[in-house]
Amino acid sequence: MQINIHTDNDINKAAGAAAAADDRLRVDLCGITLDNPVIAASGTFGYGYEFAEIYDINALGTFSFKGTTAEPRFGNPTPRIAETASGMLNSVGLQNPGVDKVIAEELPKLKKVFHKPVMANVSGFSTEEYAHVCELLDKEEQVGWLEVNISCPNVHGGGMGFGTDPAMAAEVTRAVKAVTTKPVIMKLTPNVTDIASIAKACEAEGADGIGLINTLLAMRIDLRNRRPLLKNGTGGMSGPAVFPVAVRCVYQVAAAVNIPVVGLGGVASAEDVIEMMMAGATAVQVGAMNLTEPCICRKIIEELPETMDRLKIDRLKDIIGAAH
Amino acid sequence: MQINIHTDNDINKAAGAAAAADDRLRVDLCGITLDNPVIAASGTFGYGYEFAEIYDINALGTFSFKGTTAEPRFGNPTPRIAETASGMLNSVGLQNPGVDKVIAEELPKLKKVFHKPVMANVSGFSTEEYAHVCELLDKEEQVGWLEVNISCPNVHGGGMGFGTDPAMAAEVTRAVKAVTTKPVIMKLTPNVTDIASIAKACEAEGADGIGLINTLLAMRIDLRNRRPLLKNGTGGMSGPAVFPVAVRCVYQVAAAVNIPVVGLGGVASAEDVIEMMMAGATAVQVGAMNLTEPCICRKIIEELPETMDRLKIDRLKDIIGAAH
Amino acid sequence: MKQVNLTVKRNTPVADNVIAMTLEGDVGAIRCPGEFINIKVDGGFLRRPISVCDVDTVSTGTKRIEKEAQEAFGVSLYNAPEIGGDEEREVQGSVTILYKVVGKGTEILAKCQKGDVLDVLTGLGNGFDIRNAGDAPWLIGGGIGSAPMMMLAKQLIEDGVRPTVLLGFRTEAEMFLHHDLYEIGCDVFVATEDGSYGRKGFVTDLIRDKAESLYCSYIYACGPGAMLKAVKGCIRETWPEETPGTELSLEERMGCGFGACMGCSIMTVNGPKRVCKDGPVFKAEELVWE
Amino acid sequence: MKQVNLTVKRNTPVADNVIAMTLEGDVGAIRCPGEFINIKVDGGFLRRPISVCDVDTVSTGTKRIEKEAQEAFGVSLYNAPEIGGDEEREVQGSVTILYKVVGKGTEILAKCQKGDVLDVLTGLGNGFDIRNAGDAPWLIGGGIGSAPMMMLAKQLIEDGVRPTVLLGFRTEAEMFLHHDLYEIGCDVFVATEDGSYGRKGFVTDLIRDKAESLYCSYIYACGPGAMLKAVKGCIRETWPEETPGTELSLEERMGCGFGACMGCSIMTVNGPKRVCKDGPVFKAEELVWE
Repeated sequence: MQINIHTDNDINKAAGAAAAADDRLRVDLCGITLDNPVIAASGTFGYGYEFAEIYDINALGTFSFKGTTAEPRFGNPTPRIAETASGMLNSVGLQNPGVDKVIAEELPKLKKVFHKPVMANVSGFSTEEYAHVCELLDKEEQVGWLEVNISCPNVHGGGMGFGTDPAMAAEVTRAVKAVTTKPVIMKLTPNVTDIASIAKACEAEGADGIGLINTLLAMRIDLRNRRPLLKNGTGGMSGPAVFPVAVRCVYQVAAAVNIPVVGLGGVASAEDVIEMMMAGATAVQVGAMNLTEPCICRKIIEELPETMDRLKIDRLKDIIGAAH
Repeated sequence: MQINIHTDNDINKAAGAAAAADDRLRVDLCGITLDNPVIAASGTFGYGYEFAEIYDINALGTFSFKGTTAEPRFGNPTPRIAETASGMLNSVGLQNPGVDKVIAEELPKLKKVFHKPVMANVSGFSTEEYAHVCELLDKEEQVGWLEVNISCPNVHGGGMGFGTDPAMAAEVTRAVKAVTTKPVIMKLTPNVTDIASIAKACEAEGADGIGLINTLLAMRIDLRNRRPLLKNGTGGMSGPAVFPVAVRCVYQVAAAVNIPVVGLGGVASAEDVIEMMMAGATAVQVGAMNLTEPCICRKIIEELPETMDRLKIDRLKDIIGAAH
Repeated sequence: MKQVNLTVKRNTPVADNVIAMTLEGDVGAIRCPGEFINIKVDGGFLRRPISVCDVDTVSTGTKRIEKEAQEAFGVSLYNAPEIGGDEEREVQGSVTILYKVVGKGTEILAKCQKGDVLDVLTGLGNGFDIRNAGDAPWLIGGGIGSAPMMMLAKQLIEDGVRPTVLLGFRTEAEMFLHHDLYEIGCDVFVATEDGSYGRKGFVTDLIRDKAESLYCSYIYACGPGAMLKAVKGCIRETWPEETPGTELSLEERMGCGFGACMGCSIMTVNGPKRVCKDGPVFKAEELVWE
Repeated sequence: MKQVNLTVKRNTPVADNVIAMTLEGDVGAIRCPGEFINIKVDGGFLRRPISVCDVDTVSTGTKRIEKEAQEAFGVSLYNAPEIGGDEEREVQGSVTILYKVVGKGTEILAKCQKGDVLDVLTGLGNGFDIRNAGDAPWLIGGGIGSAPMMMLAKQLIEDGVRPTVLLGFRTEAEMFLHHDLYEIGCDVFVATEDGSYGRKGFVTDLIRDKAESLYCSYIYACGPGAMLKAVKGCIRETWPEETPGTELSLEERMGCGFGACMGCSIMTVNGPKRVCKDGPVFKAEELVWE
């Protein structure tokens, strides 16, 4: 595969422009500076190549790559996608080539088009698997943060089970922290009675940040064949429909912990980024919208300064948690 | 207040037409026949008067009136309403005149415009309050079902606490069943890790039906004043945005219990009613859409037969739970 | 209440960020000044409630709606918004609204073209009662809250009363309606916060000024909450003994706009009231403001 | 991939429930037959992926796009969809799609008027490779899957090859493209399920019929999954020894349409593949169908 649209020259130019920009957009996420708080969310951005075809993805704060497991996974049967009002369902089921291939093939390819620390998203079916995959990715120079997904609604016995019980969330956090050196962000599910208690359990075991929300467990039914539309039955809902639930969860968790919160869920505009930050997010991920508006992240980043002017915001870092 | 649009003559005509209609739309909800499964949801239909101004509300299967508590309640301060993508937030906070006034004033007025058994929605801040209010309403001839809301997200210490714990849900069910004779439908919140376990706890204590979902706990922030948009902070999200979450919850609960399920959450069309029924609902409530399309219930009921024709559905009762 | 399809006839700016939209069709459910209509906008979930600025029927003046209704129903429609019959009463004409572009909904409205058809709920709210006006009513508007004063003034003038109108705006560029109100025969006075037109200051300054020379039989006011509170206080201070009767039209975020959801309830001396259904116009003495 | 605004030039029915839409603008990213475009529709969250039926550039035939690209980039674009440069390559022209009205999204598309501007992702998917055609290619289309055969046939004819086209429809009223394909010089045979036109039966019946008298160098097919499976089986049965090479264009529910979300993955003999990016066209032998 050749990706030759953005030459090194382009990238140097982009880097120069970023350096020249003031620090209005800059935030610190667990000790690493982001040029801006906009992060493309795992599972909606692949390894970045498809987007690098249409814009310089170095414009991003960073992105989180496809959820990685120890072994290669094909994921769930199709249909994996359904449309909903202002959103969509997916039940991809953690399709990925496995951590060894990610390290051997994807990261070197990624290096050519993305020159910032990347967020490595990790999933697992046991505490040991989480620890193993994180340990391997932790050693990769390109990886800035480990984002540990204990919230995938689309795999049986995996992921979401860990994220719905504070004790299990704590166990995964402890195991990952024991074998890694880089910041660990625990990514939580909103499909729980008390999300703050899960976040606190992760914080207590040394998590460096909390990411939320993963998708809302949901279902659509095919009226013609009278069966769930997704072959897997249920799927995860994302898109603007879930944004207010995400803002609530970020607000609750930011009030409960003293580590940075990465907010995501339905973010679609510069205003949404600001709303998430006011709710308590230090950085903000953009997910489903990448799929329908491939340039949305770049657009949001471009629109942030004027939106901040309108709202009389000097620096984004000043508004983190402002609504509390 | 005078409500004189629909004369007894009109109503007799409407009743005649309903009797002439075949039983394609008819369902049985806890031993009471509904002419059709469409029920206007509590909190979106007042006591029906506003809607009776624009259509004959006897076209409905029935409706569930405004949540009733022992004492009069003003509810939460304004703003109580915010818009979201394909939905809205509310934090009305159980405004109602109290059960005594409901019985003394609202029910007699209602009798003039609505001639079917009505669903009485009950809220409370203690098990005793639930039992007391249900006991009083149970004695009213107009009341067909008691819908016990243990899921209101907008009052502190009230409602949702009971709905997030199987033991407390069971306790309220037991207390209400002990003092009532009419079918009791327990209305549940989706803001829990395992909604089926709550439903089963209610069923075990004799609940006659389960209603779900109440609203999703959510928040919007006013970017100008950097505070939550709703004065109460969080609010409940409803509207088409939540429909896929509701379908999932109905599907899960219908699989877990052997009592009828009343499905609600974002229903906006005849197709949505059918989707809810295929997921397992015996009857379907329409909520937020009443507020933006005041004639939506009538429209849905009118469109059901042709939608059924298109989907080759003979009788609605045949498709309840068809997707399992 | 009546749900109707109205056709956009005009949608043009009349001041900075203020647009006048005229909609044609069945306006028969609109009874009195101070009412609002609730417009469905593409891409928004909630309708947008906007005050009626003016109504014209094809063959008659606005006052005739009330007269026609009296003939048809044998009752006055004022203070009886709960009466039925909207479905049956059809009057072709046009309704004009003024709106400020403040968010997504009004941005979409602003893009409407002549000929577009909008889904509108009409005949909403409990408006001003012109029977209380007396012989020297004052009409007080603040910003976009000036809009309902047009229909109110027209009806008062048809009744043979010459209203005094006091309007407050931030700056000259945001002014509107003052000239139209003058043209139909009102005495119009304007205050701007920056002094770019008329008296420098607030509409309350105008009240104090004019009270020195002019008699006031009754007051109708509409504007933002802070302004209405100030107006209520100012009236009591200005006329401590014989305070003129006052009707205030409130703003509140609404869910339905027709009394079903309790989203816009306020506490009054007479218990909880819905701004959309019991209001938006309330007697000043009914309101309890902290 | 390139995101462009295209203007609706035509949006008219060509058969029962089948609409032809021609969009004008920059079609420079569309490289080969079998590709699709992904259209944003008002009120839908996901875009609607629809196969390209035909492309015309202002000054040149469709084949010239490939030639221009070869000159500009020095490589053939076939089988190299991952190559960049879409952003830079602008070619004014028009693209025609055919779609069936099956749901909310296509209902909204069907309402588009001439002059409406649509937000479209172009240059998506890995299409048919005409270099494999040989001297007697067969083009097989089922229902709406017949659409991409137009552009494919045109390019083959420009290469001096006369394609044989076999089309299957349910009934005569749902037929389309058969006449257009005949006009440009294809040998066209039609089967209808109810026998209302052409051979009664399925497109697989046509394959068996024609194989008795006609030589087949290669097969390109597009249609519903069940049809493609039947076609693949029929080909193997009809030519058990020297089975002609076959390319099949699959349908799958897509999230993004450009390879990011893994929403449309299928398992192949070469591992998981994305229908939107690695396909929609696959070699028949690559597919593992249960």
